[in-house]
Amino acid sequence: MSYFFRKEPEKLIDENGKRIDGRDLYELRPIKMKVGVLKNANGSVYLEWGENKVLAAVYGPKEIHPKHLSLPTKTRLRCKYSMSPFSTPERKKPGPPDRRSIELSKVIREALEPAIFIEKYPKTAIDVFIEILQSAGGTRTAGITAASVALADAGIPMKDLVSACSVGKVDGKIVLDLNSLEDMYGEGDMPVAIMPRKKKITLLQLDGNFTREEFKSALKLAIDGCMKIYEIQREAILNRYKEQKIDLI
Amino acid sequence: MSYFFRKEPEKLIDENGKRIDGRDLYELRPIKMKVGVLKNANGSVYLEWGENKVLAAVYGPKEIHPKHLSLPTKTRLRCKYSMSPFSTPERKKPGPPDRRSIELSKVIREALEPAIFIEKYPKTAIDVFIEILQSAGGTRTAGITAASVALADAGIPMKDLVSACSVGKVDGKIVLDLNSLEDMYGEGDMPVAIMPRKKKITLLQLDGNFTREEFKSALKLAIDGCMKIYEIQREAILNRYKEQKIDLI
Amino acid sequence: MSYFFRKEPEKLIDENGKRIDGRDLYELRPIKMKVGVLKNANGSVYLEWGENKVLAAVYGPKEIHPKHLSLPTKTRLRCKYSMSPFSTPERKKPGPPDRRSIELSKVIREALEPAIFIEKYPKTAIDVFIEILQSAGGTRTAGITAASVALADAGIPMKDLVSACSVGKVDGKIVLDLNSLEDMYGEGDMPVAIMPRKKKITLLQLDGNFTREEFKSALKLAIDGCMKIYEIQREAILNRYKEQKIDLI
Amino acid sequence: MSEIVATIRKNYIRKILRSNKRMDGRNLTEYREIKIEPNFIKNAEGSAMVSLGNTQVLVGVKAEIGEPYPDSPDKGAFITNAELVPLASPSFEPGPPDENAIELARIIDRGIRHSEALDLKKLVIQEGKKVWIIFIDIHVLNHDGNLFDASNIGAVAALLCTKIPVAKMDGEEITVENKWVKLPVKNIPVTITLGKIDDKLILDPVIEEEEILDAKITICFEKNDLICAVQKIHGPLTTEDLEEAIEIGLDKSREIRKMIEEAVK
Amino acid sequence: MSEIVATIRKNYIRKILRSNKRMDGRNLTEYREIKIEPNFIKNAEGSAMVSLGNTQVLVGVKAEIGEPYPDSPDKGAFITNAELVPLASPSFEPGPPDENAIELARIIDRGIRHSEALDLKKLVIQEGKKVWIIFIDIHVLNHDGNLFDASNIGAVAALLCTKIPVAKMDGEEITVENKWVKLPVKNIPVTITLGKIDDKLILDPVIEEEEILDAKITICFEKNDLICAVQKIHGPLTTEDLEEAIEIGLDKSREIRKMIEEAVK
Amino acid sequence: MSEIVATIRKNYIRKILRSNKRMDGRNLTEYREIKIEPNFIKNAEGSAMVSLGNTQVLVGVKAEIGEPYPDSPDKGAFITNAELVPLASPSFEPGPPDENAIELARIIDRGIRHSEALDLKKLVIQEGKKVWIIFIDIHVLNHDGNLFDASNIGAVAALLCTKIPVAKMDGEEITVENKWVKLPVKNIPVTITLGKIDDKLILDPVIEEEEILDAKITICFEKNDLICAVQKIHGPLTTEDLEEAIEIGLDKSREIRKMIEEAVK
Repeated sequence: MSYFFRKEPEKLIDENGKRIDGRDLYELRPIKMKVGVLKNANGSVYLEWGENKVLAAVYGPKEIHPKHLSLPTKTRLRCKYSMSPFSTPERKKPGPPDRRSIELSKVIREALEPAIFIEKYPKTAIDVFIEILQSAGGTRTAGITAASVALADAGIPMKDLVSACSVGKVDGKIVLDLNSLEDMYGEGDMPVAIMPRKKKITLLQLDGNFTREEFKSALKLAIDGCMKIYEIQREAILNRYKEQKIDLI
Repeated sequence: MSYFFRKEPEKLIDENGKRIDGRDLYELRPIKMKVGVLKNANGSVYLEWGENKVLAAVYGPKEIHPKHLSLPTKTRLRCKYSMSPFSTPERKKPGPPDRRSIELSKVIREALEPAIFIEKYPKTAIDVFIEILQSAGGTRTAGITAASVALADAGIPMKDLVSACSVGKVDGKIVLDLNSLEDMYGEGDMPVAIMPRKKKITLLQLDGNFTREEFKSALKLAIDGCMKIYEIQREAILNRYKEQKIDLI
Repeated sequence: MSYFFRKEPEKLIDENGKRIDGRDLYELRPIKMKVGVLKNANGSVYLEWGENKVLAAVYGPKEIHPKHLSLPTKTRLRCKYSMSPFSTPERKKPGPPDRRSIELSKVIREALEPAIFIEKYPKTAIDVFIEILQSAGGTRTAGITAASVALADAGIPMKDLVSACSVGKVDGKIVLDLNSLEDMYGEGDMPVAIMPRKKKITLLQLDGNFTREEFKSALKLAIDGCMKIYEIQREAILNRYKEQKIDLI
Repeated sequence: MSEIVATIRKNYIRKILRSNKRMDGRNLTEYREIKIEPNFIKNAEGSAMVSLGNTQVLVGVKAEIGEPYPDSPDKGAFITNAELVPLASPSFEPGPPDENAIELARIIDRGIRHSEALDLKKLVIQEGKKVWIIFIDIHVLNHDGNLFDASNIGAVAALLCTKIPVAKMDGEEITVENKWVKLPVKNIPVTITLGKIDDKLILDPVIEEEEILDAKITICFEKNDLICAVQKIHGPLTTEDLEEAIEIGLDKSREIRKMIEEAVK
Repeated sequence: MSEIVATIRKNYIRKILRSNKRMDGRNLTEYREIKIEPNFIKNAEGSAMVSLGNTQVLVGVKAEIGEPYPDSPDKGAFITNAELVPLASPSFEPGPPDENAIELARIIDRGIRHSEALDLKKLVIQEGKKVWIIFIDIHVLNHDGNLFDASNIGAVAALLCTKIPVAKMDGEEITVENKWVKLPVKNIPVTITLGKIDDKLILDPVIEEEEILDAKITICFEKNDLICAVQKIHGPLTTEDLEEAIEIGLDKSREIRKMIEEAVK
Repeated sequence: MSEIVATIRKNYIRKILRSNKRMDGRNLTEYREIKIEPNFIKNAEGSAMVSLGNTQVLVGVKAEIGEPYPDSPDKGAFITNAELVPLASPSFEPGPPDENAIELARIIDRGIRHSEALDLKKLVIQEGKKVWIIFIDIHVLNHDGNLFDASNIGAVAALLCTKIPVAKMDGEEITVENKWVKLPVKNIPVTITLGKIDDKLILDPVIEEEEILDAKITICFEKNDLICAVQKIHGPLTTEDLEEAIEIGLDKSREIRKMIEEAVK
């Protein structure tokens, strides 16, 4: 409710090395994940990551229309990242995807695809929908994290999960998992996704100003963060089979 | 020519129970209907209803493109209601249909469809186009009334005609067939369409504030109005075969 | 760089009969043509005509998608004329083609089509793309001139080339090949294209005010101009086979 | 759904309807379980997550400062929008709202508008110049039938918990204070949706029922039992059907209204 | 239309053309019956319903107050738009105007523009600030060939019977008085359309003729016999064709102009 | 390209890569011939035609006067747009920019933005009111691989040779003088693009290589060797790949930067 009153904070890290939301430099925000929350989708995940609220749904493998879009030897993975109108402090007008959403949908698809046995279902499509209900910094990595579990929930054969989180440069320091103020006023942002088993990097973007050494330590920190995310993902999948029914509310 | 000078009238019904255009509460505006006015269409109707001027044209049954839109056991009925740019006091920008036109196209289709033997022509389409040339309140009911006769003119096998008119609440009274001022400044509006033979209601919408009793008597009045419209429709169809050629002007 | 400072010149033709760019009334601007400049296209031409800079590329004959657009006994010729955003003094917003470009694409297609043996490749498409990199009056005739040579460069069997140039009325005089100031402030403009061998007119448009006699002499002048263009086109095609490699820059 | 499957299902549903029961064990005029979670979205000025059985709808309310419509300079405005995002159903396609999404938004809008649920005159910052524009965004998350009632509950609950900051105008300058007040909501419209199969009316149809309905009707009731909006959908109805629907609706609408008021307390 | 049907029809039309006759009995340079009904639409500032045989076109003129173009602060503006609504022909599709609709609108626009039919300087309310914007909307209702001439007659007749209210500006305030004046029309451009089949030119082609034409040409004449717009369409023409077309057009344009003036009296 | 052709080509390219050579005879970390022709377009405020082997890109820079963004009243703005016009490749389709065109534009934009190549504060005409808006339009003319680096060279070269007129504001009036000054460019970001096939990184991939790459990475370096933008495209990379890519990129980016500076002198 705050966009009328938004103000740049004086500093993002205090004298005790604490961040504006009280976290340490290498600390993730609290994460909560529910698997199987949407009845219609083949797989679905609801993820709260700090103040982000994200839904991911997977439909497929399914027939493709029109047919000439199908691939003879593999599945066509399609991703759609979108932000609901009320997800941001300023209302996001509904309509065709904006340029940012189109780019994000592409890089998310490319982050997820290496983890899927796409040769298993030639000529089909798998649709991944990521809906940002509330946005608070790091929605693309939250989206990848949720979508990867939703793919597993849909029973899509996978080589590995995909675990994602961002690192950034804030008040000259490399920190894990930027929140929205750090994202807005920090000096750099680097979202990363990996396939945790072999530590293959499937998403890497960077904005800002990093020396070569900063880049190196940021990447290491990001991979460490992704490994923590990986644990959370595995636990959520296990829970899915413990509970009778998992409700969104 | 009047939108620069539009003003809300002090009252819509005078002390003698006469409406702003001189009508009694339960009186229809004058109606004129010509069948077969457009050469290219399979069926067509030009309707003047008060100051409304409406054209309806029917094309079909015809092949459907792309084929996957066709229905295996019945005709696909498609309706398009649209207002010409000069039909309203303020110019209506041409372009894709606005939200009102999309909703109206849907409810008009649903008002007409029950009257058609849609199983007669499986895999085909019937297109109904309703073009509002001049709008003066009640264009959707005028459109349904005209389109239903245009369907008959096109030789489409029908269970019944569809006859439509609106009722409303004006200065606290239930009245038949709202004109544009009554529509704009009245307390309620209820367009209705029926298949007259069995008095099945195929369109019913309502906006405004009606008690349960008002609703009941409004519905009765609407059905009575539709029955009068039905007579006019039948007469217009008969005339079609009396005249050599029916011209728009 | 001049649109901030554009001003109507006092006169377009001086007392010595010289035009604002120093030309005589019946003189073409300098023309330079390079054939085969784009590697991907089947045929391509880069044309400098005065300060116009135009690229034309031809792709095809090729398969058509969707198939129902193909013609059973002939090629479907498709043309797209478009202006790059920086081609005009005021930036031209990218986006769907504007109304002028759509009309021009149509008349250009109709100017080129009579010169092609379109029966040779039934069910196929030939795509002609004309890209105006810099615009300085007469882009449609420059585009036709370039595209016709690009068609020949693509090896499309042709009955004849198509040669085009404009004539106009400036300070009351009929002149050849209007530049942008003459186009903007003159009294009339008439772009013409011909198939030179039989002098068939395949493009003719006119804007402005011409008496019957002016029209007649303008048409004659235009055809003479086209014949000069024809020579330049033939020479460019010959050069194509002399040079090892023709580069854009 | 193939026509054969539809026929088999229709016959099955009809059969159990003859004994006045539903596929899921409900009575003819029984709602599925309704859950309302207000203030679900922090970035919205108001919001509610609603579930009606497996139908899930999230409604967010946002407020912006804008200009009034020229013909109502003394009123704020509101805009209702519905998105049937493809995440919610295999039958929803990406792209601009189709006729179903538009009809949904327009019906919810009409209920709010004609019941005067929002006191638009109180949304004026300076007459003729600046007013609050309220956006009601209906986001369907899982479609399992009866989107209208779920959306209406969500929209009304979201409006009831919406707070907007105090805004003032001094000359051409607008000041927005970090002081929040409740949106002026003065009525609670409630839509009641019934389907017709053969000669039976059934409340709150689930999607399998919706797909084979002969007709559907949504009636919106105000606090004082007035009818403020009606929309008949799909096939024909009789006068008797309508009377029965109103009978049922009057009753149910009072229950639902109470439930909403309870949830946003 | 299949290619075979086209060939048969072409041969038939050619055959009768050899005796200088048309399918419908007309001479080569004869128009179909022209009817003009001005002021057909009350909600428009001006309008005309025109029929040219079975070709029917309705043109409406609307006036709005807007800002002048930056490069002509001392002039009002006009915009010509044409809609080929699917009601008018099985070959028209719903959707944005295609190249045919755009070409139609642009040709009619050019005739009006280059003949200076509208005195744009008289449409200024206050220079550089507010001017009248005139919208000419061409609505084709039935397409039976030669849309250009029918539309041009409709557009010019509609302009001739258009009345706009008197508007004044006082500071930033605009006052529109309920006092109506004629639109300042000072020229009557007339388009003449001819088709070519084999070596014959035929006036006012009907749709069956249009579908097999080798070429088509539209020439727009001003009051004083000046040519103010030309558009060759489809296939090639010779210099001789053009001279003949102008010959015929000069004559016919005077007749049509008289007819229009008569109709709007 | 059919899958079989792709496999054959992939095997061929792999085979020669084993001896650290490329299809076209280049070393693994060698650019194709780079040509830069600045000021190609007279109607643009700045422009550059660039070729990278057979990849040809024309970039035009235009300046317009507009309003600043509300959250940065003390800054001008720039907008980067890329068009993959169908003239440039059989794989480009007419229509709005697709994900590839958008990604291209956004990467070039990010390099310029995060290196602060444009001194936006110097583009203010009057704070909060009027600023220069710089449009960078990337027009791909022939796509033969590595559009990113060709476009970046074009964009930066075009900016470096851009001149804009001096504009002043006096009250609400803007005066633009016929006096031209260089655009305030204070950094030269250089993108370096490498592809990965098997375990090899190759610089400046040609289109036949791009079509079979396992992964691709673009890194943008500022003048002082800072990394200001990265985008991994397509498949996965390892930490070691990234370190190697930065190693190569640091070196090459200095060369390319010199080349650009030379070309616009």
